[in-house]
Amino acid sequence: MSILVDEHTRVVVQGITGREGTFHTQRMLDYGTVVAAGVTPGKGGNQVEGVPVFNTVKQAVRQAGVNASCIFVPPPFAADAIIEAASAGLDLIVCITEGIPVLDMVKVAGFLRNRKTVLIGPNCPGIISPGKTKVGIMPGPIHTPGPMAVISRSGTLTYEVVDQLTRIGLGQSTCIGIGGDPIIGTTFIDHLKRFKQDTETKGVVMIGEIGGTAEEEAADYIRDTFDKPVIAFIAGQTAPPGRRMGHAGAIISGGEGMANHKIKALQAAGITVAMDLGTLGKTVQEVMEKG
Amino acid sequence: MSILVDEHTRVVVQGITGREGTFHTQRMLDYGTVVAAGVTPGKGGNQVEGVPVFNTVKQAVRQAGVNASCIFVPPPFAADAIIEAASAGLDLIVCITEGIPVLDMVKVAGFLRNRKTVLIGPNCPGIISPGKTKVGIMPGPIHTPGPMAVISRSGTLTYEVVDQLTRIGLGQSTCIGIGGDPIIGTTFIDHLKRFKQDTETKGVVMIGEIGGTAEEEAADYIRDTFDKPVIAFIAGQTAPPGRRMGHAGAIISGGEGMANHKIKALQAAGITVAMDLGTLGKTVQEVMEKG
Amino acid sequence: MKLHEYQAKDILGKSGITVPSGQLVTAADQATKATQIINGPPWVVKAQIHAGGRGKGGGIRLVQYPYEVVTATESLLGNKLVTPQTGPDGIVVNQVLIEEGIEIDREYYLSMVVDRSTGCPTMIFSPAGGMEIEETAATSSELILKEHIDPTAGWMVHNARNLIYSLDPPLPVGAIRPLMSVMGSVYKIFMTLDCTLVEINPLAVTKDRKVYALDAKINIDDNALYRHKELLQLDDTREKDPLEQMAEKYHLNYIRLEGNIGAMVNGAGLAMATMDMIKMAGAKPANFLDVGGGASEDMITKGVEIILKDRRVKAIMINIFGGILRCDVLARGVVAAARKTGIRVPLIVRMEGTNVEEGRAILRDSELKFFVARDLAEAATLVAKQVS
Amino acid sequence: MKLHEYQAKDILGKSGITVPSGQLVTAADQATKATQIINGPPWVVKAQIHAGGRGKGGGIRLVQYPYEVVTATESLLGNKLVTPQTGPDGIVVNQVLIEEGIEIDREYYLSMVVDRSTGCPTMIFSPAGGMEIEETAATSSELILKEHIDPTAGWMVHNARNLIYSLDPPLPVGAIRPLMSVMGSVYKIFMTLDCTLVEINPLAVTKDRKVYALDAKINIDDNALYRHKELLQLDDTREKDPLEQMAEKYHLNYIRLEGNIGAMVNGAGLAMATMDMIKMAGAKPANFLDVGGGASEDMITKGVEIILKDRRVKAIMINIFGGILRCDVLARGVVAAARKTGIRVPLIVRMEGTNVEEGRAILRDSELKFFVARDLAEAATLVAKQVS
Repeated sequence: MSILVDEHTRVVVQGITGREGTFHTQRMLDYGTVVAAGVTPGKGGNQVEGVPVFNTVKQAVRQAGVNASCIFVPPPFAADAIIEAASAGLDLIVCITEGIPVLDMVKVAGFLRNRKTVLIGPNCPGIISPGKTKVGIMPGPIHTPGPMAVISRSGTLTYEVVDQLTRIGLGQSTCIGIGGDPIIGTTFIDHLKRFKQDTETKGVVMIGEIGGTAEEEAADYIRDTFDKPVIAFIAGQTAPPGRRMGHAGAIISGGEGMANHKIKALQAAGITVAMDLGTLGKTVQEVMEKG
Repeated sequence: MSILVDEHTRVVVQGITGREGTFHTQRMLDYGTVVAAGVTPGKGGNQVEGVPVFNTVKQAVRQAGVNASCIFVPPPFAADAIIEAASAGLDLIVCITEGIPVLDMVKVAGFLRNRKTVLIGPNCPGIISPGKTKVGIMPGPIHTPGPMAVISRSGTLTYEVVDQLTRIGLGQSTCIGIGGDPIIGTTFIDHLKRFKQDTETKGVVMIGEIGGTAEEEAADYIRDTFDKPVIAFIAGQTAPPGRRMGHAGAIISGGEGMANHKIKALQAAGITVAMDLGTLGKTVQEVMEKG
Repeated sequence: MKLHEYQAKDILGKSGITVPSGQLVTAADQATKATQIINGPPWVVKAQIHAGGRGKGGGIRLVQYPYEVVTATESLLGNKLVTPQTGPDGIVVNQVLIEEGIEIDREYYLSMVVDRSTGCPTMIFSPAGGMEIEETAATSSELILKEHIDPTAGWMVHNARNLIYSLDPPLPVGAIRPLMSVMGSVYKIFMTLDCTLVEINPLAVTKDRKVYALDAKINIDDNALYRHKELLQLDDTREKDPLEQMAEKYHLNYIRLEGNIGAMVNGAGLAMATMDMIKMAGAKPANFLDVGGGASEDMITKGVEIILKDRRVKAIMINIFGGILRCDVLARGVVAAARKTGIRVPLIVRMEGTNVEEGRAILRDSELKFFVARDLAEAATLVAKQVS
Repeated sequence: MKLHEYQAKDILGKSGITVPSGQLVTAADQATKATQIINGPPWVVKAQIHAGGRGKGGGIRLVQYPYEVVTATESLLGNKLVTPQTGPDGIVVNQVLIEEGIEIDREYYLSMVVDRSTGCPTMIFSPAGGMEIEETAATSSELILKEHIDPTAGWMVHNARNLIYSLDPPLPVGAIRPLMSVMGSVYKIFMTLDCTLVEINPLAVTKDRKVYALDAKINIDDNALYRHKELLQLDDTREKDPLEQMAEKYHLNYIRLEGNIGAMVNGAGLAMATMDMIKMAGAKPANFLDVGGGASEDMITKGVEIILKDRRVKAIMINIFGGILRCDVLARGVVAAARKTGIRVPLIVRMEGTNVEEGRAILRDSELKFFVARDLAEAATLVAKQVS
């Protein structure tokens, strides 16, 4: 099993004719992802890597039967792309785009509330169920199927963690980058709820960072309702307040979002927090062996 | 049983200090409705007919435990009042106000989509479950408990029909005026679905009029899924096209909304359509006796 | 409220939509000057009335010479124009719009309305430009493309793309961007001005891929006019029925019809049903009149007066089911009207509901001559009898 | 992007919010003239720097005589102001705002931000005016009122009422309408200008129930600046770190810190985690530098150059987990930087992921001196060793 994506996922790549869109379409195809359509307005009728291009997501749905989208369009057009995909009835939208204005995402989040469409991202690497499919930009080969779920606000930091897991023989059920922006489609808790139901998943690695209170909220949820082992890591203990650390969402402001506070909240909820990234894999192994 | 309202309904009257608000608060109290609060901004702390007045619906919910609203505020402020009530978490909103701009209702309808709050109206007489409660402005005494549900786009026309039903001994489970505007919170079908589940309801009188296609849509629904007798009446057979007949929604336009078309659709769905208002009660009686 | 074509085009133009250059004239002697200012030949001379179907009624003339502009203007101004939508009496033309003629490559239809079933502002687009949309709907509905705009998201560019890329044959590439911009502007106008209709038909694409609004209709939501004071001055009331205008002043819902039975009812649904009953009884309603729920004594009086101003009225039926409107208020209003102007025709009264006894007593104690009907059926029969 | 107080007040004023009349001066000799134009005494002389806490640092002076305005202006302009938010070095004051003093009856706090948990624009209102909101949150959080604005409905009047009628003691009745209007304007400014913060603190109510914005902060979402070209000219870059400005030009996420280990990482999360590792290994990061996913060879070169411009840097750690950014591109960029400027400090490289072998080969084949770490743990230890 896996959550949200599997071998039945049929992907449309929005922005497929752009540099990144084309590159990662190729990578997804290589991984075995069913990329059934692409969308670039005005480029309908063309092909990219053998994938048919449509002018609108609606047409891609009707003619290629896609049910998930992977979005690479530039920030000024990303909100439009997300809402187009949701309006076309897709189940899952993965938005890779970084740099979307916050108020655009406020609008998107308001639009998606109470709808069936699940948005992952934006400003995220996407989602992968190793051995089945990847919808996103993470390097495929470092992943291997197995019992660990990974949920992360980061990109490369996640690759680092996954790589460690794979090297010590801990495969992954599904890895999700939820995105580094202040407003994202789905949070730790949204996915923890799904992993709770997923019988393949035996434990969860949660990678947080400074900014916001999502980790604290997840800690509460885990303490109250989550029954599988969780190992957490929080990046940014040395980050100064008031500065945006690369990710739009990684900022300590108004006394909120400090790494220490998050770590304390997680520990108070009984969650093992790895303090050293270099040995995170080992920490996970120890916790999982204890069971 | 009844739908949407019963003796547990606790009503807040928005616009309680206005002329109509005060008048109908008195009438509702007379009928036995639990009017537990009123709202008029700036008048918090006062009382109207013994009912405490609050400045906001939120305060009324917190301090008086209301779960339904009856709105009498003037058209320019009605959309705000509806959204305020929905945001405060009420289950049911009855909006009496006539003359709300269409685009205000477009906004309200968009806001309410996929939310739990049910809106009846606007431009409607409200809802009554005879013997239990009335939330609205219909004359109470003409109603009596019984097996007939009434759903209507009209006000006084409904009173006329209910009066006939009561006189021939056919009481009512719940009567709902859904409102005469082009955009209303709930349609015939929304309530038919509820009446389908309501064991007290043995048959439905449906009162439509020119404009829109709600009756045609209801006809399809009834034909496909509704298993209780339905008697329909359509007002406006002599109405000229292109003119708004009192109700903002009662207009034949673009070849749509003609009474004949509605009557045909209803008849084609196997629904008895009463052609003569004067003997509608009798028609209902005949259909119900046939079973 | 309906706007004239020239008013609608003024609004479109200010929103960045290209419209032909034109000049409004209200006297034939202004026409010559107009031809000097406006590009031509050809010119288009267009009667400015609120009814549609002007082309079929001869209200739109394409002409090649300046003197033809003048004669066309002369022949329209001050005369009645009959179109499929004006009724047989026609409407007097008070204003004429003189425009440059545009050479059309392709014609489309574009409009925006609120779709009642979904509750969404909806853009309608069709390659069947120049035809009435009802006609297209009846004969080739597959040519009608609709895009519902979710009000929680508002207009987004993909809404335009969904319409434009559904065209077959496709829109000329060069026209895509200008058309997208037109669509966005139409949505903005619709929402900003509380429109019930914005229609551009035909929307023309020229050989050089310019997009023109050749004809335009804008209707405004009357209920929203309070927040568009600037639009009130655009209301041309000269085409309105004088009795309807009077009723509007007193906040009465009155619509003049062709029959001879005046009707006064509270509630729109009951009023329509009452008209239907009059018809079924073999007579014809002279009007729709809903005095509404909150009618005062004075409004009732005014209502009776307006009904009686229609000289065709041979009898009046009053049908009141008292709810908010109390029967005693109704009765007092009727009595006051009788005192003030006299009631020259038979009066049939059917009352039920709130304070019905007081109402009946007031009528009984007045010097008014009237028939009381026990129920609706009897009321209709009584009315029909008076005029048969 | 942060706006200065005077810029923020200009925007508020244009939206109909009352602000004290004032004058910006950049030289002390303009101060006298300012006192002649602006109502007073008293006057308020306010240093215009981006950091908060100016009051505590002596950056806001209330004075009674024109000569005091001049001396206050003189003492501020050109000098460094140290506040709790500037750091110990302080910030040079280049501009001073001279304002009329307003007699305050009551003070409130009003701001608008996007609430991350709900994803809603959220108005924060408090009777604890004049205090930093963090302080109020820490000491008396019950005084902080929040109203989430549903983005699908937008601002509605009841949002203002929910806040205002939660006050205890209540707002003076006469101030309710003006405050509602201020709140509506704040929302509009926030949404229209893509703000991340609009803050009015204190928001003053006078005895005659006027509502004044006495201090104001506006921050703009950098990601949205592309659609607010008119705001770009308000960017006062004089307070920014020169290396950060240079990095910005090359689209590099560089933040200068206090330590001596330069760091170059791809990905913000990994960059933060790398900084944390450096600290745990006993050293201190000199910077945050995320070269991002799509970095080109040239950007890598520029990144190395910028790191080296910080003379405190004693060693550089490069930590790359190749994903979109390929290790060979990274390696080429580093080699180019070395050729161009020389690399005067030890270089510790840790690479994994896409094209890692090619990347290692490029480094190996260069004349560059560097240490290769097998894993993160080793990298950190190597780095710490270089500076211990």
